[in-house]
Amino acid sequence: MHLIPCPYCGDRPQDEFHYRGDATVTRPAPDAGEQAFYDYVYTRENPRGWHDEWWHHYAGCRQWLKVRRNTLTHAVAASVGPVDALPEATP
Amino acid sequence: MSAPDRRSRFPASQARKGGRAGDTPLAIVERPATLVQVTARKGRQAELAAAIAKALALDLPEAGRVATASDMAALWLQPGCWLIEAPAGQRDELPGTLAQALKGIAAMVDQSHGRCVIEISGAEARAVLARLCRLDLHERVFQPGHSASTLVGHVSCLIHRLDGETSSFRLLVGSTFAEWLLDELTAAAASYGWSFTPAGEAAA
Amino acid sequence: MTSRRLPSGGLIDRSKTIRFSFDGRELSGHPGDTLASALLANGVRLVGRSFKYHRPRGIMTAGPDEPNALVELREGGRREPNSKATEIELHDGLVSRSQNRWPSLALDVMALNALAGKALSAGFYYKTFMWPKRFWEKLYEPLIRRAAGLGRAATEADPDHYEAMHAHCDVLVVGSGAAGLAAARAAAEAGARVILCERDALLGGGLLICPQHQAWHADMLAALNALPNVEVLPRTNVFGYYDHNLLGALEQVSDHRPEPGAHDVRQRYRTFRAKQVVLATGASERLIALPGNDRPGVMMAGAALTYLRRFGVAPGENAVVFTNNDSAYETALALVEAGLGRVTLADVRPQSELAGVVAARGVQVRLGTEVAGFDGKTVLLRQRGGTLGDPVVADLLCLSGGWNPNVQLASQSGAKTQWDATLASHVPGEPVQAERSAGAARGIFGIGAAAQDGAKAGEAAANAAGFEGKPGFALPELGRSEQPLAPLWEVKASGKSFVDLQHDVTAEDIRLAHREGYAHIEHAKRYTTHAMATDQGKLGSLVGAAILAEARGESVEAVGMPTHRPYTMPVAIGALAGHASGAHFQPVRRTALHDWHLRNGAAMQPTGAWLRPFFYPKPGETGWEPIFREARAVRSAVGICDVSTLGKIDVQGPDAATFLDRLYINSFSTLAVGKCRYGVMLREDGIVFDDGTTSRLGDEHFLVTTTTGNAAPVLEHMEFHAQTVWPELDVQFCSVTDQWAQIAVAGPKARETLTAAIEGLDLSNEAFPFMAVGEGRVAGVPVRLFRISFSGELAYEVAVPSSHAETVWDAILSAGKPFGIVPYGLEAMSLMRVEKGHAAGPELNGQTTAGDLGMGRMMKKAGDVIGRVLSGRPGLADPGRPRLVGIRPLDPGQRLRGGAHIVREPGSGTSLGWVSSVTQSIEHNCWIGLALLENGESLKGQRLFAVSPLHDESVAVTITSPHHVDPENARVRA
Amino acid sequence: MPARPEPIADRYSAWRLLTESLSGNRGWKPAWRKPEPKAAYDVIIVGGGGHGLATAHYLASVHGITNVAVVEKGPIGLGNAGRNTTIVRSNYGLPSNTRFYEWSLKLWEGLEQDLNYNVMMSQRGVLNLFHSDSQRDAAARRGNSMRLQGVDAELLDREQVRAMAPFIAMDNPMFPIFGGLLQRRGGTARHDAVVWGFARAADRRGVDIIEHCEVTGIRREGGRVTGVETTRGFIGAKKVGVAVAGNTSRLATMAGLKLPVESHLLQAFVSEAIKPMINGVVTFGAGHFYISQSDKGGLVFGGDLDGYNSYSQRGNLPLVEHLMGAAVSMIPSMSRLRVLRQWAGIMDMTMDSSPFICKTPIDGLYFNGGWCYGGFKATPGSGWCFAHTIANDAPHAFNADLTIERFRDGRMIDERGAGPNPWAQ
Repeated sequence: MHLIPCPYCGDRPQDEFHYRGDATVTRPAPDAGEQAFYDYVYTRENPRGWHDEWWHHYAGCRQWLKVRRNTLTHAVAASVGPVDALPEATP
Repeated sequence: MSAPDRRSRFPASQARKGGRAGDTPLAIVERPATLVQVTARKGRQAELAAAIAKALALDLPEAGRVATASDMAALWLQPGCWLIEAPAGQRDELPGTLAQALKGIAAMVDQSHGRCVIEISGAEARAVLARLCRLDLHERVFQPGHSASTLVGHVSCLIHRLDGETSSFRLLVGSTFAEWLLDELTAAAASYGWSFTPAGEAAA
Repeated sequence: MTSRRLPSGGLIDRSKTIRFSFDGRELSGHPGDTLASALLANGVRLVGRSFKYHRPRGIMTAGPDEPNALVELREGGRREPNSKATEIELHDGLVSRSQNRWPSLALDVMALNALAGKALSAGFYYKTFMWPKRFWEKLYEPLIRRAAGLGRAATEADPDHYEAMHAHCDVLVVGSGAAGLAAARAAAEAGARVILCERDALLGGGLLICPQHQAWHADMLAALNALPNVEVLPRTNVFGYYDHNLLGALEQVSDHRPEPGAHDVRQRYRTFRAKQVVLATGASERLIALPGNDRPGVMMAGAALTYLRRFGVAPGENAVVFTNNDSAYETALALVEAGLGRVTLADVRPQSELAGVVAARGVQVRLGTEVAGFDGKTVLLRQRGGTLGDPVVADLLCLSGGWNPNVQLASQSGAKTQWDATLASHVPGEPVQAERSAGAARGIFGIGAAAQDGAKAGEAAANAAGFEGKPGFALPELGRSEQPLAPLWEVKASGKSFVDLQHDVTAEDIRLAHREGYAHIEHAKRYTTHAMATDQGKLGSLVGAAILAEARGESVEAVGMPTHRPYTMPVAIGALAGHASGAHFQPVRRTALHDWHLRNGAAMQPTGAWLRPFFYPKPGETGWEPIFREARAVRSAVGICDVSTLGKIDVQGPDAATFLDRLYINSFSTLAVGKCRYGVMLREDGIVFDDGTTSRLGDEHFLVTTTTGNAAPVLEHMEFHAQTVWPELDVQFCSVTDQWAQIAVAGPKARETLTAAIEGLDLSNEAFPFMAVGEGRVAGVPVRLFRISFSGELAYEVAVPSSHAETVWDAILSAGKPFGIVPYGLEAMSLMRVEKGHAAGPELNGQTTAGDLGMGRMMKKAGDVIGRVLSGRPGLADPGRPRLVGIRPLDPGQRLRGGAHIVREPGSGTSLGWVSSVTQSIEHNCWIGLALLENGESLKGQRLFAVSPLHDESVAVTITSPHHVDPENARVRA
Repeated sequence: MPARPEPIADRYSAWRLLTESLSGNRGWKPAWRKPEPKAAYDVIIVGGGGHGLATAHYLASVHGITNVAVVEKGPIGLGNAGRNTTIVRSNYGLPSNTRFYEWSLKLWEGLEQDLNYNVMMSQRGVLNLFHSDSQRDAAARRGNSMRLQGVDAELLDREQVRAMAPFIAMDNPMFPIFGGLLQRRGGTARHDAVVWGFARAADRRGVDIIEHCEVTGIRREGGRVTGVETTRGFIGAKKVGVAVAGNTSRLATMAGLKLPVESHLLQAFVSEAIKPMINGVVTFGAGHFYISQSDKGGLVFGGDLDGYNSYSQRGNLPLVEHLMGAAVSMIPSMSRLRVLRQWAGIMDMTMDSSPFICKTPIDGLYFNGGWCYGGFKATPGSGWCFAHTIANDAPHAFNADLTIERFRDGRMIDERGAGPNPWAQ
């Protein structure tokens, strides 16, 4: 049971959250065209290491959090609210 | 005419007891309330706080806290969003009062029937919750006035600790999950024993 | 059979006698015994048969490492295979049986396997059983399957209960030996919240067989009990170390009783979220591979000491103790003290300073000596590396190949193990999580040294968790330092030398695996099945690795060890499920009208998380009868249905309309206040996500309804886009699904019924037309009224604050009585929706587009809409895609089946589409259906075939409009 | 059906087994050599799992291409090939999948003879249970699609399920058993044996299997692949085929490609060995729980993904709790059995839960991946189709639809309709 740090509620067990994957892709402008939307929905970096991703605190504050998590170690480096930016880089 | 208010979420149930006849049973009591969810419009949070203070003499607490004043309480739900708790008798009035007070400042939604309030108390209350909830509710960490939205018995609950010498907590749960949660509570309390008291029928 | 119980000594209560049975024999023991110690005390030597060769086996250890003494416990629903006799606390009436033998333990015909031993070498089955081809499933495999396996599972449900419990602490200490006790006390005195777990029923580990430290042991237990911030959990084995410092454990609450008491659980699955962890898990003695090292009478030296000191049992009459280290000398002494006939100690080391000491006490010491074989009666001794053997009469052979620190948990936590040459074993490496090992678990042996190490670890852990208090308590003095051990893995001599007793893996098997190229430790393990049995190879896995290393001509360190994964000990599946199984597997939702449905005889069925009425059968009604009756009532008069499970989301704010315009393919900004509209939303990939009606309650206030199954996903979808994609929009929403119960009133008489029930609302068609929304009161309860229809009839839905649901439901029922109102369930509802041709779950299956469902035209011309762009991809825009149509059998007598495929001619293998929903129609008096059919539009009126090869059926059908009833929608507008 | 290949030399036989046993089993040769890499090969297969080794085997045996190396970063067969639940079946509902998996199943049916290695392919049946009328209709749609394509499938009612699997709880309040879809030709095989059998067969035909050789780069010149950089130096190749499952995205990045793939964690479990209890494979609609019993007697079972991107091979408790709950709910007599070991593999999840075996924009570079949690059953078919695609620089009809472009074209092969949310598939 991982702990996801919620900027509003503190460290919370992972089963309070729903996962939504890659938070580095952002929805293109409506007129950006098919390729842009294709990349948004389908193509993924899928890194082995630090990964910025969406976690929804559905059983808590119902915020969509941006969480920087390591896909190899499962360590969590940081988390911020839906519109906030994660720190530049994580060593 | 006004409605005969069946306040209990447990229509079929009368007071019940179960589990071992121990000396530290868990008391489970349904406490019907008036519940109104208020959510500030974009950037109107300060005005919302002021309006609530004015209308109800109630402060809106920070995240993870409960603020109480006289017979009312404000529970933090989400950024910019609180649940106002008042006695069940105010179900007809409070929503209207708030709708007026918060016009253009916040969204106001009546949840009096959408959430069921269950109070549990007893020496083993925390041990029972430890079977249903993954949060650390030790008094060193989770004190009276602290609240948390979390999972209890696999369903979303807002839980907060009450003042008092015996350890007691309140659980707010979606009303269609109320009977499920009661089953989970009584099962978890079986080795200590438990009693359940549903809300009484209000006079028509 | 002679008793081997010593006249005195041991931590057993000789004043009480416990009766138990083994293979039907009535035996007795004492409180404090394990099944194993009691069997030994009763002189039982043969306790099991091995997995492959079915060789006779005896009790080898006194703990979880036991490879041989596996028994089947209890009976009926409580039957429990593969329990380790060494781990079972004896209790009155305990019923135990040996396993994996036929017809009896003494005479097992499968033992013939041993004769074919050479042919059954490692991996033999990969090389054979291939001819002739068909014989594998028919002949070979069934034989193998019957021969394999150990005990038998119960055939009934388990009557016992389980539960989960989640604890948090500053310092978790695993293991209660000298190191663990000291660590727990030190951490607690520093002020930390401490939990101490011990697998055993008694705390103390090695202290339990160290008479000289009794006083300190007792003092530590008393101190820990007195500390309020310490929780001590005996009979609790930590089975796994997971991410973020979470550990899992199994507490055996009632296994030491015949059965759990009323309201007690059998076992408790526990999780510990610890700021810091101290692993004081001790060490395990390792095997020496030599011919006959699996015979009944072979026992680990430490185990023998435990049986003598803790249980007051002499495991034999004449003993040979074979060792490469100091620890076994104490066993030799204890055997002499216990008055055994003859005790010989064979030490492979050329000299030992302890030799004189033990010789003086009557032990025959043979230095530079090894054991070259054992047949159960005589031990063959010989000079180290020599050839000539000299037989010594002995029925007990005690082995000590050295000690392996129990690094499993440290290794599971992510810390790489390191090789320690002086121990010839692995020790925990650099911690990755907040843990530290102490005492024997990291190779620090001896009570005094371990205690000191534990105290340090406990204080350090408390400090790391933020507690500065200074512990102060006495520690036992340090013992003499041990002489270096002489690594010894195998004595090469003729005969089977085992490295894995339970799976019958021999040293030769390991060498064969190497010869065949399975030289990597993981390959060798998998090829030979070494260390994969229920004892997880605790005795011999390192021995096997060392033999592989020798074959590869490399160091044991270089060969490495297989990764440690959960579980440190096998865990009952029921325990991990906890309370959440059967009826409690996952949450059940009940509408506010649930009790009314039950009181009125509804047949309740699960749909998703909800329990819902499928129909309300009357006495004598069978099959479709209640469904037809309910549906006819709706089509001809009026019916009432609980539709509370629909998702309801309250949406408010200045930008609410804009927001909904982007969520749905159609517009809501153009919707008038007091009206509602059907809407469809897509996933971003252009596939239909959900549908439902949305009402405008005010300029800035909407009420969205979703399908029952999508209530939560749709809310999360809204929150995601409002919070992260369009944060500039000023919109607020929350679920009101539980706030409002919803009641559908449908049928030609719906208006009359409601008019009689509602106050404050004119229901005339002019005042309250189709898709109107209003408010009124029923039985004094404020309600919202929506004029919408799922059945295709004139219909309304009444939304009620849920506590009042029954009041309003009853009021409507009595108002409808004159018109013959009936409650109808989900089955009648779905019958009518198929007749009406509404798409539902089977059509909104995550594979269909709006166009497929005939709703492509709803897509608004302009504006940002989720899913608009990708729905234009050629594969989704293709006009030939399967499209929603209706089907009816040409012969009204024939039935249709959901899941049938549409083909041009019977016998054609080319599917043109499939039948998504079917029902018997009360309008057409035949089966009708909905189907998704390639080029469906253009095929209307044609004759095709609905085939179900699964049922061997082929039905000629006509393709129709999906709207089998009232296609022009006159009724809903009536 | 394509022709079967010639048998290999150095065969196992009953006679051989007997003579070896009498001579102390001293004559067995290594199942595969440990060669040094040559400077260059006609084809390099990256990934010494089942798929990579099978590809090499079929390149050699079907297409006569034997100047082939399989490079593997560790020892062969310890990735998903050695971490799965050994289920073999072809019960798919969408023709693009059924076509491919049925060909794979046909290869399974002759695999012992083809490889001269007993992979213990055992067709004891795969039974998918359903818990409602709509689930039954979905199962019927799938079964009928199979039958129309000539694949075996049967629809069982409650009583037939009860008779076939008496250990199942028929009346769980939330998951009553309505019936099941049965594929009798489905079953299990011994996963390690599949790896070793393909390795031995490929080796005997001259394929170099190079272990402990990690690919660190894919060298290209003028839009064409020329070889791979490895921890053991550069190895030249006319063609490179990548079959690395969970590491697909990493290899794609080396080639400058970005794929619709996420790596996710899937756990599996085995219980202590018990006497025969469960004959075939049973899967439950509830909580996606599936189980079978190995020939050794252990119950082998698994369920859903852990649900977040991961390369860790470390399982986590939420899934365990849910899965054990499902197990006891569906098979109450499992309650007192003990789970012995748990492990986890890294699944290369695509955005429609179907795989790809295809060319790439780079000449001579081919990708095989996106196996999600279904890679094991595909092993022979995947190797066979990948070998065909590499040998002919064009896909076979069996894998023609299994492209990466299908996502751009909106022609997803989404059996479950879960959409582009790998964590939810």
